[in-house]
Parts: sequence; C-alpha cells; structure tokens
Amino acid sequence: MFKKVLIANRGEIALRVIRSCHERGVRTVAVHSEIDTEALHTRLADEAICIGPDDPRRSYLNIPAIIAAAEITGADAVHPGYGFLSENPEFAETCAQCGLKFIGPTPEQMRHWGDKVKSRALAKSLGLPILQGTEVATNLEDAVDKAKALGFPVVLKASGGGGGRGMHVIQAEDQLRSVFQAARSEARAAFGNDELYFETLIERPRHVEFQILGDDHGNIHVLGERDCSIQRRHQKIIEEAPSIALSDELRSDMTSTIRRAMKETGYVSAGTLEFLMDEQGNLTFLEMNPRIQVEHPVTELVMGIDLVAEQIRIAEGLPIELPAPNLAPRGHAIECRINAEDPDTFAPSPGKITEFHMAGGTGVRVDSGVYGGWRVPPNYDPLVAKLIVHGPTRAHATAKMRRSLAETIIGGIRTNIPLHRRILAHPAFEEGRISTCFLDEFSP
Amino acid sequence: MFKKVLIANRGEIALRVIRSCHERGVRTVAVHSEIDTEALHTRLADEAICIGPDDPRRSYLNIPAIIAAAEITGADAVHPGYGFLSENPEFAETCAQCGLKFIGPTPEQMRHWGDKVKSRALAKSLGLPILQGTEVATNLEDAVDKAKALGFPVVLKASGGGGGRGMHVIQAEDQLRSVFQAARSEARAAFGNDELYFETLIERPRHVEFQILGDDHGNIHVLGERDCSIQRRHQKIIEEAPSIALSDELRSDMTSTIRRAMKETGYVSAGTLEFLMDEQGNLTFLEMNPRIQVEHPVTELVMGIDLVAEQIRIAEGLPIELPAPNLAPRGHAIECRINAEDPDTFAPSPGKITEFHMAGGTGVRVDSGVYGGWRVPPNYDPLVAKLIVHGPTRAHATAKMRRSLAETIIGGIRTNIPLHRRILAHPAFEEGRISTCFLDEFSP
Amino acid sequence: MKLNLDQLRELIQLLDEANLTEIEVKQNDDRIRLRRDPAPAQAPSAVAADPAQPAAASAEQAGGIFVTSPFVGTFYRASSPDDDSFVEVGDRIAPGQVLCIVEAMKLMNEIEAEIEGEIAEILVENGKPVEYGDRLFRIEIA
Amino acid sequence: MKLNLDQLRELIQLLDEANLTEIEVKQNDDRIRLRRDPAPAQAPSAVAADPAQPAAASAEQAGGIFVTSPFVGTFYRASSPDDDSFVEVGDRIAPGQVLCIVEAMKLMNEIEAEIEGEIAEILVENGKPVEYGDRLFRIEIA
Repeated sequence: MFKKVLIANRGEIALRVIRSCHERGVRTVAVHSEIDTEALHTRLADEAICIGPDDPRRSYLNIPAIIAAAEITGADAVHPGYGFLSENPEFAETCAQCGLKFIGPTPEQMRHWGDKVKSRALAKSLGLPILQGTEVATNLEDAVDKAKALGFPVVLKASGGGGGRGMHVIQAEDQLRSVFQAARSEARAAFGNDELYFETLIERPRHVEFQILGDDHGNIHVLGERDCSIQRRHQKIIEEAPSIALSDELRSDMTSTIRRAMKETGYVSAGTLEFLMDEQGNLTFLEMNPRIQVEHPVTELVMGIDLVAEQIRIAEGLPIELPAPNLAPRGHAIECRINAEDPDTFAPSPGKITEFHMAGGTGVRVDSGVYGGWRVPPNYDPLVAKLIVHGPTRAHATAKMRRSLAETIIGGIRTNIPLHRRILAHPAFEEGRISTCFLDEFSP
Repeated sequence: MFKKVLIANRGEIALRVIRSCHERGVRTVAVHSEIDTEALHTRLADEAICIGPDDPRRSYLNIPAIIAAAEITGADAVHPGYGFLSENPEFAETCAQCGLKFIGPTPEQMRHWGDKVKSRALAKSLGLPILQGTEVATNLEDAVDKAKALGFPVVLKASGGGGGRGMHVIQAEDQLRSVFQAARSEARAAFGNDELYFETLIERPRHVEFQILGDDHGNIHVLGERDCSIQRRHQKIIEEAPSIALSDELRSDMTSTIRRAMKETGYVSAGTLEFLMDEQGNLTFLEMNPRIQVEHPVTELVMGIDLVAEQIRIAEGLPIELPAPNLAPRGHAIECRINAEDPDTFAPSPGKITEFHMAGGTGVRVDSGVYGGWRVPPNYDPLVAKLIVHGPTRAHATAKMRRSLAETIIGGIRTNIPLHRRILAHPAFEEGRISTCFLDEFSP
Repeated sequence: MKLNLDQLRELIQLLDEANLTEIEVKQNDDRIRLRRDPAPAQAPSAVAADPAQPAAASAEQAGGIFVTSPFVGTFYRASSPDDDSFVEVGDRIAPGQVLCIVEAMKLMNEIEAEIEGEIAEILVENGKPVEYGDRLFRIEIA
Repeated sequence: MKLNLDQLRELIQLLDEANLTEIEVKQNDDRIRLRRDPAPAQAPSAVAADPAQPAAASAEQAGGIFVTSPFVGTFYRASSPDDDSFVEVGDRIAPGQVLCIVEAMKLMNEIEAEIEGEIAEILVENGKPVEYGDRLFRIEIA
C-alpha cells in the first residue's frame, strides 16, 4: 500500500483524490501555485508544497517542480487528476525514473491513444466501430481531394487534438480552402503537431462514453456508459448515466466489444472510450481518454463504486475490487458542472465567493474545491462545483436536480446555474431528446 | 396528489420534507417563529408564514397558529417532522377536523404507542419480546414491593416518558425511597402523567431499532434495523445501519415478528420499533415511535429509498413504492449528529456561524438547516447538521466518516465534532464493541 | 423584465413611513428588496452633528405606534360583510375597544386596542391573510 | 440577459431620490440589484493618524531584500558536505555570485545573487526542503 500520494492537480479533482487517499489511510501531499495558497486542496491535504507562480505553465505543468515536491516530502506515488499533466507520457516516464508510481496507464498506452490518427487506427484494428475518415492530408490540394472523396459536410480534425479541441465543421470546398492553413497553424501552436485529417460529420449526435477499469492481473471491467450530450462548444456541461438511448442489447454488445479490445491492448487503470451516436443509434469511436474524467461520479453513483480508490488499488498492484461480479446500473444519475461564468455570455467570472450554499439531502453529492470567503482565481478552469444527483429513475433524478439547483446559492461570482435551471426545465431534456446540438437548437 | 404541504417544523427536518415535496412537484409552506425569519426552511419553502414569537410553545407548538397558517395558504396536508407536535394526537385530530391531511399515523395509533405502559402491554399482546417489568406502582410502599419482586437493579420509568426521558436507574431500596416522590412530580410536570413503573435493568445494552412503513392497502414493510448505541444521557449521537450485532437469522426472525405485529395493528405511515439488546444478543421491546426519526437517513442509504417521499405517498393514499420487493441492505451507513454544543461540557453554543464547510464527495450526504452567516438561535434543538456516509463495508464507512469529520469546518460556534472524531478514532468503535454505556466506559 | 415603478415608489414610501431599513417582498419567484442603511457616523469635530435635528424619516413617525397581529389568520375590519367597520382612519380609540377581527381556525378573535389614540392608518386590506407580527394599524397618540 | 438601460437609470434615480442604499428586484430568473454603500465615516480629528509611523513589523525590515527560492527542492549552503559554505552572514555579495544550491530532481541548481549587498540573515538550515517562493537570505543594501 502507498504511504503518501502527491496530487499533481488542484480544485475539485485534487480534493476527490485526497478523499479517496484519506479513506484508505494514505497520507497526501498537495502542490499549489502561489495564488492557491488558501485553496481547499492546499488546506485539506496532510502536507502542501508551493511549486510556482500563478501561471500554470510554471506550477501545475512544471514537471521538475512537481517531482522535487514529491522528493522532499517522500511521496511514493503521484495522481495526476484530469487536465494539466494527466495525459502527458513524459510526466509519467519521469515519475517512473524518479521511483514514483504514476497512478494511471503506462506512457505507451498514453502515446497510443493520445494521437488521434493513431488512436483511430488502433481502434479500427481492435474491432471498434469507427467513423468513415481519411488519412492525414499532406497539403491543401490533397486535403480538398480527400474531403471530396469522403463527401461534404466533413469534420476537419487535428491529430493532436481531442476533447473537442482542434475541430472544424466544413460544409464545402471553398470553406475548406479558406480555413485549411489557419487550422494547420492553430494545430501546430496548440498541440505541437500540424497533422490534419477528415471524418464524416454526424448530424445531431449523442455523446456516449464507456468507463473502463483494467488491472495488472488481466482483469478488464466495462462499467456502463455515460451520456454527455449536453455540451457548449464541445465542452460537456451536463452528464448522466445510464444513457436512455442504448438498448440493453446494444449496451451488452458494446460491453463485450470494448472488453475484448481493452484486454487485447492490456490496458491498466481507469479510462474512457468516447463514441458518437447518430440518429439511427449507430455508435462510432471518437477517442479514448486514458485518465479519470470530470463526469466519473455519475458512474460511481449508479454502480456503487469508487473509481479513484480503484485507480489507487490498481497502481498498488492489487486486483480491482467490485461489489459484485457483473455490476448493473442502479437508478439514474445526473451531473451539472457549475462554472464561474456568466450564464449568458459565458465570460469567466472569477472573484470572491461571498455566499456558498450547496444543495444537500437524499441522493445529492457535491464535489467542489471552493468555499465561502475564498477568491476563485482567474488563472484556471472555471469549474467551481459538480452537483450530482442519484434517483431511482431518470424522471426522479431530473426532479431532484431541479430542486437541488433551486436551493444552491453561490454569491459574489456569477455562475451558469441559471442555464442549468433552464436546461433541466426544458421539455426536450425531460423527454431525453438530447444531442450535442441541444443548446443551439433549443437556446433554453 | 397533494398540491401544497405545510411543514410544521424547523431546521434540518423541515428542509428534508421540503426537498421530498419539491422533488414530487408539491409546493411547500414553511411556518416559522420570529427568530427563524432568515432560517433555511423559511428561505427555501415556496411560502413562509410567521406563526409566533421565539418561544416554541407560542410558535412551533401553537396548534391554532399552525392550522391558521395552513388555512390562509390553502395547504392540503401537514407534515409534522419529528419532535414538536409530531406525536401529539390532538394535533393530528385537529388537522383532520380542519380538512388537512396529517402526514403520519392515525391519532389512535399515536395514543396506543404514546403511553409507555399501554405500549408495553400492546407489544406483549402482539408477540413482541418484552422486558420483565411491573404494573404501575400506586404508591411508595407498592413501588418498593414491586421493585423487590422484580429484583434490583431496576429502571424506574414514567408512563408518559420515552426517548430516554423520565428514566432512573435504581440500584437499591433506599435509593428508590429517596427518589420516588421526586420522580413522580417530575413525570407529572414533564408529561402530565405521574404513573411510574419498573423494568429490569439491562447492563451495557445495545440500542437496536427497526424501521417500518405501512400503507392504506395493507402493506407492511420492515426496512432493516439501525444500531443507535452511541448515546449521551440517552440522546443518540451516532447511528448506523445495519447493526453488526444481528445475525442474519435473528434479523429475519425479528422482521417476520414485527411485520406480523404491525399488520395486526394496521399501522400506516413510517414508524420505528426500538429494542434493547443484552450482551447475550436477546432483544426486548423498548418503545414504538410513530413518526420519522432523526436517524432515518442511514436506512435510506443502505436501502436506496426515500422514507419521507414514501410517507407523503402513503398519506396520499398510494401504495408504498420500493425499488425491489425484498430489499436487503447494501453496504453500511453511519450518521453523526453535529450539535451546536461544547464538545466537553455539552453546554449549548448558539451564535453566528462564521464559517460553514461540510464534507463532500463520494458516499457523503449532508442534511443541515443552517448556513454560513446565519445565527443559530438559543431557543431550539442544538442539531445543526447530520453528516451521513455510505460505504461498501462498516470499515469503509468508518474511514469515510473520519475523513468527512476531518474536512468539516464550522466556525463561530462550538460543535461536538471533536467528540465525534474521538469516538470514530476509538478502537472499541472500530471493532464494533459499542453499547449505550460507550461514552461512560471509554470517555473518548 | 417588467418593472412596476409605482409599486416600488409605494414600497419606498412605506419604508419611510415605517422608518425601516429594509423591506423584502417575495412572491413565488418574484422578489423585491429595498434597503436603506443608517447614515454613517458623522466626523465629530469637522461637521458637528445637530442633536436637535432628527432624521427626516423618524420625524414623520413621531408618536406612531403599531398594532400588530397576535395570530396568523385572516384580517376582517367588521363582524360580518353587512356590518360597519369597527374603526376608520381618524377615529379616536380607547383601551378595550375592538379594532378588528383576526380569524383563525373558524374562530373570530377580536383584537382590542391597548392604548388611547387615533387611527392614523389601516395597513391591511379587509379579508387578507396576516402573519404573526404583521402590522395592522398605526395609532397616533396625540 | 437583455439589459434595459433606461430601466436601470430609472432605478438608480429612485435609489438617489429615496436615499436608499440598496434596491433588489427579482422576477423569475431575472434579478436586478443596485447598491450604494454609504461613504465611510471620516477619521475623527481628535485622534489624528500619524502617517510617519509605519507598523512595527515593516520597520524592522526596512532596507531588507529577500532572495527567494525559484524552485521546490533541497537547500544546500555548499557544493558538497566537505566544501565551505558559499556565503556567511556579514559577507559582501555581488551580482552573479553563487549563494547556495537548490537541488531538485538530482540537479544542483546554483542560485546566484542579482544585486549587490550584504548577507544579513540566512533563513533556511542546510539540507532542509524549500518550497517555491520560500525566503532563503535577507540581503541588506548599504
């Protein structure tokens, strides 16, 4: 068992990891930037080390500083959370070289799935359904040929992208001609990789993803799916489990396919396979995220498990420990991401939280890294809290989320709670008629 | 379905009821005293009516004021919560006379179980195991004779008492002679009933209680037990479900016995049968509480149900709706009652809450009627929050409660959190060696 | 959002008359809140405060005493719809005189004056619900 | 959210006219809140603040400049246990002069002086861990 885990992250996910460590009797080290000296993860960890200034490139992305913090505190493992260094294979390698166990998959797995072109090829070779697409376009004329061959409309994607970044919907040739070079420069700047390729555009898709866990003993578990279709500019804002769009048959087929595929790659730790679902119910592979995800709690609630505790167990070399051999989802869970932003303009709204009263009661879970009187810094992700509810049916969960949003009061900063209230009150949401275009179509 | 429910209570239980109403789409009316104008139940209900001054006898116990508040707001039902008027058959009758549905059992049931001598007799007639005891003592000499016949040590109990009130442990005859008259006057003053009787003293008992639900359709469900042995002066402070002291066989026997007994009395709504368990594992009936109890959430967590929602359904005349026909507890739940009191002297500590940060994350539920910046009034119960956790095993739940207590910060008032931390850290608690004498024996 | 400014003005008037610092009205999802913090402490020597000059708002209220509702219930100005009101603005009243009825649980509770004075204002409409402590009448003690 | 500026102006006017400190109007999900805090009380003339008297703590630090750690790591005063310390209290230092080493990830990072001055204090013990921004030396600039 680990004695001390360093959490190379901040905010609610750092808290999340600290909690599972403490419940396991493992001591924790928080790292923080100067502006996060009074942040909750800094206050609640057993030890806290300042690793740099506010700029995340010099603190939360600063590999030598994080490793040095682990060295001076005697930590024996590192949990990267999500974002920041969580998908950086060099960081995982450096941890290993310095004798620190990295709580996540191997650097090789991260590299396989990190490049979108390679991950597409890998998914295909593993028998996962993939979207029609092209090879990398070598230049503009090649791109035009490839896009024409695929047939407009198409999605222009960056190999290095993912999570909705580095994507452009292209309706016709002239649009492609006008954006191609810019997209290339953008990709080079953002991901250090200017490779671009095409995929068929799926109209009004659902976003459906499967949670997996693998361990060193050859066990692979597929722990059901999440529906994360409610998005704004490819950023998820509401997630639920299970997805009402999956028949039991499709769920069972996908579970077997994914399980076989992941067994073949020998995947270890938590990961998520993301798919798009078209209006006919066909799933196609989008990407694999080799880390814990923001929306993991909806899976935890319906499955009755602790995914972060399992990540830690797996990293310790232990087998996965589930409450039953073939877990089935129990009830329905919904998560709303509460961001410090204007609910209409989506402009960030950092500042001092003057009032902070989150919902409570039966079936309500709150994961938050903030507290009343604390100042939300302008430097990082705007996520201030995840409000997650669990009820016997989707209708119950929806009603519970409505009342939970109604009783949540966050003062001093603006948040997207009014937007969440409008979405939850919308008949299309209630009826489950959701897709990634929900916000554009209904402007709730 | 009810359109509007008035909640004749305050604090966390008022919130608890408001939440289940709102999730059901039922509007709510809060009643409040003058000092509770800014209380959370006042703020979160759809409507709020001031019913009187701070003194609870003139507000929360003021039947005409509460009925009038229901009349002017057009409420069609009343939920009494626990404490205050919840076990007052006159209140239930008045509600009925005024065309308001009382969400609870019938006044007859309340009367049957409210008098401890009658409830003992009723339990006996229903085949529930009861403790050796006597009839009511008519005078001091009769009392001495009865106590001698039973055999010292004995417990002197008031017919009108309950919930640990009106009880004296008597070791010998001279002690009985010196306290009898005082106990009688005390009982008359406290319960308006000076009848006293004796029961055998059980040394180091566990407090084990069974949750039941009955409806108008003849259904009776016994929803497992709770262990509420950690008490201070007969007031529960930590409760858990299930009880590790019950074998599957005993649990199953008790479930059948209680189910048959409750079916025979035709009990409707939520109720709890309390038992003492001696060191040999024998259970004897203590009392029946015909209402929702403070510690009901531990049952909700392990059973995956909403007891207050069921109370409302039952009052609407609907059948009980459980997720499965034969519910079994899943995992283990623990509740800590966080009181505004000095953790060592137990003196009440009302005042302004300057910081209020409750634990969050997986498996943590918070039921609280307070918020940061609010002033806890000195007039009522000191309970400010219930911290409730749910884990796959008792060891997990204990670890989760420890970390949850560690991250809970309540500033401005003193609370018993340090006492809870000491209890949860104690090896005897960890090993489940608990009884109602825990605090006296271990002084953690 | 449609604002009813007249309503707001009336509320401000009420705030003044009653010498309140805050009024908050909540109805369903609507909420109106007005607040007037007491003027900050004066700089002592620079601007000498004139103790003979009370604040405008409180000056208006001099002599005002409120009769508040001792019950939750429905406010009635007369014994029955056919009867005359117990009192009108301008009436002189004496201790023990019935001012109104607050009905609760079908009981007609007569509210009596406890002091001598003149009805300066009737603050609740006939037939409207009142909470405990709600102001019913303003009495001026001449 | 659509802003109706005219409406807001009217509300501001009302706030001024009525001499309020706050107006809040909420309708459904819309909310308008105006607030003008009263000007703080003037410093009374009796107790004149003395601007020439800084707080005790800062007085002690007058002229002190701190060298802080640019890394997380372990602080060493010398290149090796057998070597002399780079600097001692009282030493004059010049820009570019090595003051200490902060070891991180087995790399010995030499920390150099950026200014001229005198070592007034050494704030960390040899071999102890330091965080980013920890104060290592106090330098006095004569």
